[in-house]
Amino acid sequence: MRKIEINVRFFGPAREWAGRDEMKLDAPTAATLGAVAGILSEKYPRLGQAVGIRLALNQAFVPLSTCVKSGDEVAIIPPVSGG
Amino acid sequence: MRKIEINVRFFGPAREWAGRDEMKLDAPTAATLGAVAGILSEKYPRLGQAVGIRLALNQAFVPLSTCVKSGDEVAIIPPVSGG
Amino acid sequence: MDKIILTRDPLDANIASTLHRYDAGAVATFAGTVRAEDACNRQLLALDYEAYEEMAIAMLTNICKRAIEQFAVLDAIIAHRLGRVKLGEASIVVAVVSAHRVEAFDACRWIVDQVKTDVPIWKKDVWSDGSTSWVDPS
Amino acid sequence: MDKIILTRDPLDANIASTLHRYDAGAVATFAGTVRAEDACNRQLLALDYEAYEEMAIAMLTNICKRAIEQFAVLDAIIAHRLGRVKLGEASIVVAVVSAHRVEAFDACRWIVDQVKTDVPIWKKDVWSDGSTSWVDPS
Repeated sequence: MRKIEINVRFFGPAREWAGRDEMKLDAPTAATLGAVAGILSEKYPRLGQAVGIRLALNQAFVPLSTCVKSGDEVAIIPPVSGG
Repeated sequence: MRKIEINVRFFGPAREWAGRDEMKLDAPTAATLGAVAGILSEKYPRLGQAVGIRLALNQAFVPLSTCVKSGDEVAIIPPVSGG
Repeated sequence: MDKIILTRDPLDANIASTLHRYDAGAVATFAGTVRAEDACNRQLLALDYEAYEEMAIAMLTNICKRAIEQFAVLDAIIAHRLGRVKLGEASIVVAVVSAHRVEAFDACRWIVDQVKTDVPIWKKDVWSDGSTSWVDPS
Repeated sequence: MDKIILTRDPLDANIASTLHRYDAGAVATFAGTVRAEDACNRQLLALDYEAYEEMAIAMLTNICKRAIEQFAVLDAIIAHRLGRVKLGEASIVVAVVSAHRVEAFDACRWIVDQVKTDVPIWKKDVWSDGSTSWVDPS
């Protein structure tokens, strides 16, 4: 089975839950954003337990059913606290 | 009949209606603020025709039935337009 | 630093910096500026402000005090300009500091409304053809 | 002058001066400042801010644009600080200019609310005992 490689970035508390700022992640071809969320939740249990996390794809919020492709940037967005 | 002397000040458009900034005015002893308004309206017809004028006595808005005494300051306050 | 300012000098838009407090989380500031206007082939150049100064200061002081009480804010400052105020310049600056933002906005807005409707200050339009006219507050 | 600012330098509270326009009659400005807090015998010293910068700038730009359209104001500017922001310093400054005051206040308040609820920026409390903790946005 062919794979794609995406870039994952972790922000705010998610950086600490994952123990990193960013990573390359292998995913199955035609994986959805939701599937990526599943892979990351398993890989980082603390991230899997967090409430209110959103995933951004290439700096935009999109449906979890959106397919990701090689080179895409997926960002883990915990509840924001700016201002 | 004894008289009292009060100081009258005109502000904003009232300065132009009266043609002056201030004046000394003789009034009957125990005249009310309302009576002063009457005297001034007769003396300055344009002032008498103006809408929304208030009178302040010694820098405060008080009932027109308040008695004035010698040395009091009566101010003619047309509708304000600050800000 | 005085909390009530009536002055013929240009106003400091950053007046809130004089209210620096460590218990403040929010600062709302309003500036009213002289806006360009055209009427009958003449342009507005400036506004001329005058006040019943002693009474205006007493009333502004009272508005400030009531705002602090009613909105439970930490502090407030009101500055109003007198004399000629040119296009683009500020005629009024109000700043409110509070713990949180909602009260700061509410109190700032209330103060501006009070000043405009109640305080003995008057303004006159100064037009490019040399004429002047009292501003109708209605 | 940029209308959207994300910076590690101290913010200019008088940011509205960069929006100088002759058709403006009102300028509403909000500054959010780091407020003293005590918890369990430790004091708050500062907040550490971080952002998903590229996305934050895109979202702030969009918020600015929507505010101008929805509230029919003339212009708006949003500045947010990143990195360590000490007690009393501003973490956010928003300024809106408009013809009249009501829209300026409404748009300014709306922008601040949007930034706080939607833009990918996070802050961490920095305490006097050396500990830090992410701020719970709820």
